[in-house]
Amino acid sequence: MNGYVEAGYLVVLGTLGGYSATLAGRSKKMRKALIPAKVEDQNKSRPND
Amino acid sequence: MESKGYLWTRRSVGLVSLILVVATVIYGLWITPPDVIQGNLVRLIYVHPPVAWVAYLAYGVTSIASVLYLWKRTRNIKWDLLAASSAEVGVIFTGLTLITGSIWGRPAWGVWWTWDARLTTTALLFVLYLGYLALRRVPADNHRRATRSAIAGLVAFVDVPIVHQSVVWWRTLHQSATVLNSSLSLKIHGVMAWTLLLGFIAFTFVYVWMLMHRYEIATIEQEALDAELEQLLEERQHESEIELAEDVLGDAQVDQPSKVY
Amino acid sequence: MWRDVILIAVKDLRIELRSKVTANQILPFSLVVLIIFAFALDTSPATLQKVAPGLFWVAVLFSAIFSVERATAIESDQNAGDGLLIYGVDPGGIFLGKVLSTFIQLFFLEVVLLAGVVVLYSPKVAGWPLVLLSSLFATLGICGAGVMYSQLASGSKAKQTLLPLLLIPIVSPVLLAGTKAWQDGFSGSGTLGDPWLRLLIIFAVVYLALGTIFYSAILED
Amino acid sequence: MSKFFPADGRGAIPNRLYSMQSLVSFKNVIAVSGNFPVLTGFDVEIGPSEIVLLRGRNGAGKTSFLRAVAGLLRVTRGQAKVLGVDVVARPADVRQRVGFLGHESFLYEDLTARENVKFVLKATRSDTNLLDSALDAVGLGGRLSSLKVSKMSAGQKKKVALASLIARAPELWLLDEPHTSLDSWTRGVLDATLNLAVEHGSTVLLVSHEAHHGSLMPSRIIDVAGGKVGGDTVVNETNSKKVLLSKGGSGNVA
Repeated sequence: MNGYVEAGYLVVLGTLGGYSATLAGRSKKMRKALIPAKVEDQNKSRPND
Repeated sequence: MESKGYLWTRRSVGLVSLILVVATVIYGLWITPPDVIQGNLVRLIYVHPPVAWVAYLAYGVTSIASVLYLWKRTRNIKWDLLAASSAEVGVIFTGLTLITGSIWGRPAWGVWWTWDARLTTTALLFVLYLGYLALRRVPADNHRRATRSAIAGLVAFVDVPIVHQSVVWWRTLHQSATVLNSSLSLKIHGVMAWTLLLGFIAFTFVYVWMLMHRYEIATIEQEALDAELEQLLEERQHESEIELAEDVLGDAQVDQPSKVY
Repeated sequence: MWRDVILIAVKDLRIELRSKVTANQILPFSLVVLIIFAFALDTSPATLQKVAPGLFWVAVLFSAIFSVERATAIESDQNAGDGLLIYGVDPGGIFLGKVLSTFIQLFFLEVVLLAGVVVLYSPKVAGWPLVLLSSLFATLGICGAGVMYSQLASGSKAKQTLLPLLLIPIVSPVLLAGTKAWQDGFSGSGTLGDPWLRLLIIFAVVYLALGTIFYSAILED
Repeated sequence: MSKFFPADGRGAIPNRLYSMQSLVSFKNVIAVSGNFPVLTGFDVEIGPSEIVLLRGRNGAGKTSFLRAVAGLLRVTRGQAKVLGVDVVARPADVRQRVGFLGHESFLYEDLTARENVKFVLKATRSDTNLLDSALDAVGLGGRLSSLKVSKMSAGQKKKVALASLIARAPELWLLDEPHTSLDSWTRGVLDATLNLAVEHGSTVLLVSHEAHHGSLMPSRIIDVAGGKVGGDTVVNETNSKKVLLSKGGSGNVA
């Protein structure tokens, strides 16, 4: 087309895609960190304490 | 909040937004015809205004959530988290509004930036909410952080019409109207109008999905913070007993008046 | 409340008379800004005359950031702010008192600064009433928003950098309207019905009201 | 000194309405400061005309307790009533009726002693005629009264803060180590003032390691540990000496 249009679409899709990926990654990581911690707590009470 | 229904909703919103965005891109880039005057450049209209709309929508949500936190009857830390989440998404979309506006401006007016009223207001909004997010990062306890940011969020929103009015006058009272206003008044019809509408819906869905995700993260962070506080509380109560026991032991040894006075 | 406004304003002004922070530090700083601008732009009288109003208001805005920060620092030293709450001073009164005292200090600074602008940039001023009245409301607006945001940002270690980031976008309409009103005043084309003056009045009223309402929540949080 | 305790109007009045109930009533109070739990379930009932000595290690929560009573520290959980007012819901109504002397003096360093005390009297709408006698009472009359606070020693600053407190004659005195850095003469003045205030129906809560050195006899000793009450001893004629000497500051007294 003319370069500008492609650049515009690319920036929008790239930024939103990148931000979405960050969000998905962060929430997945957090949920993982949260759930095993709960299981661990039940199995052995406070290691190194 | 981690219920199955919620997850299902979030995932379907995500799926729908993905489909809608893909459709917008296909329609915008290939199916719609080029404009008589602007040629292919007109294709940016399917992204730029919808993205700008989402930015304002996001700040609107932040303000409403801020009011709901400040109002004692509806006060809940969840409103604070929602306000913060929406502001962050809003800042992303404001940034995109500025970039796409700039990309449009370059071939249309020959410059990357023009002091057009809307563009200038948007730029100020961008820094305004960057400031809001910076204020949120100042360490404080929940209530303090929430109150401060709710006030800042609300005041920032009150500022928007004043900023806009001043910028509009700035451009119109002393100079002729900008190129943007004339060049934008193109005749939109048929498939172009539908695609534009599609763009608005698609990016609104994207916003909702992002807000849900961001809010979820904020909630988990808050829960972790609260859990940490709760644990500290328990530990301190525990310490309290140890300390007292030690002090009693210590007293037995110190029970000599001469040493005290 | 009005008693408290006077009480706080008089106390803050007395402290300023003793410490002379505005007079000895902020005022010279604003003059430096004026001179630096002339260096950065051009020394041709035509250019300087044209940009004088804008430069004046930028210099005022920079100085105002220091002034409002000083106004809240007075209370955070020795936790005097907690003292005010204990003494039962009305938070709205504290806010308006601080606005009043910074307003008086800034207005004094503006008079000196205006003299500096006249000497350094030699603009011709045709419509004094508009210039005076717009300065009055612009300063009120800056002080209102400034005192409020300074208290919001207080308690942060990054206060010195956070406050300008928060405040400058908020008061940008004042900068714009103040500059335009002055241009109209300088050229003599503006009347007291100038739309910029109206905007300045609206801004001042809105922020004085917001500050009075929210200051207790900001102070007590 | 009794002129500071008028029989009517502001100041401490004997036989107050709330004399039937407790002045300070905390039930399982939890307070957080910057995401750290400073109070972890504080339970206490304090009645009128008491002199309560708060003891405990550094960081035990003594100062936080005083700040919570003064309405300066937000209570996150639990019930807290001070002077019959719910301090959680209406902290402003409590604040005006308490006197607070903390580590931070609330003073303006660029003002003189006299100006500082006068400001407090005006802010609290108290009788400004008491200004000179209050300054005299702590030995800051004459030349010293027109000295800038920034030029004063720590002890002198404390005297200025004390003068404004004395002139206000609050219903509830909250004192955080009031005796430190004061000379023995001023300590005597402070103790006499507090005794008089208590006689007039005021209650005194103080954090101190050395209150029992002077003429001030606590009627009750509360041990604070880990943000809550660890021990509560009522002092009477028979056990006073023993209690005071046994736990007093755990040997920290210089």
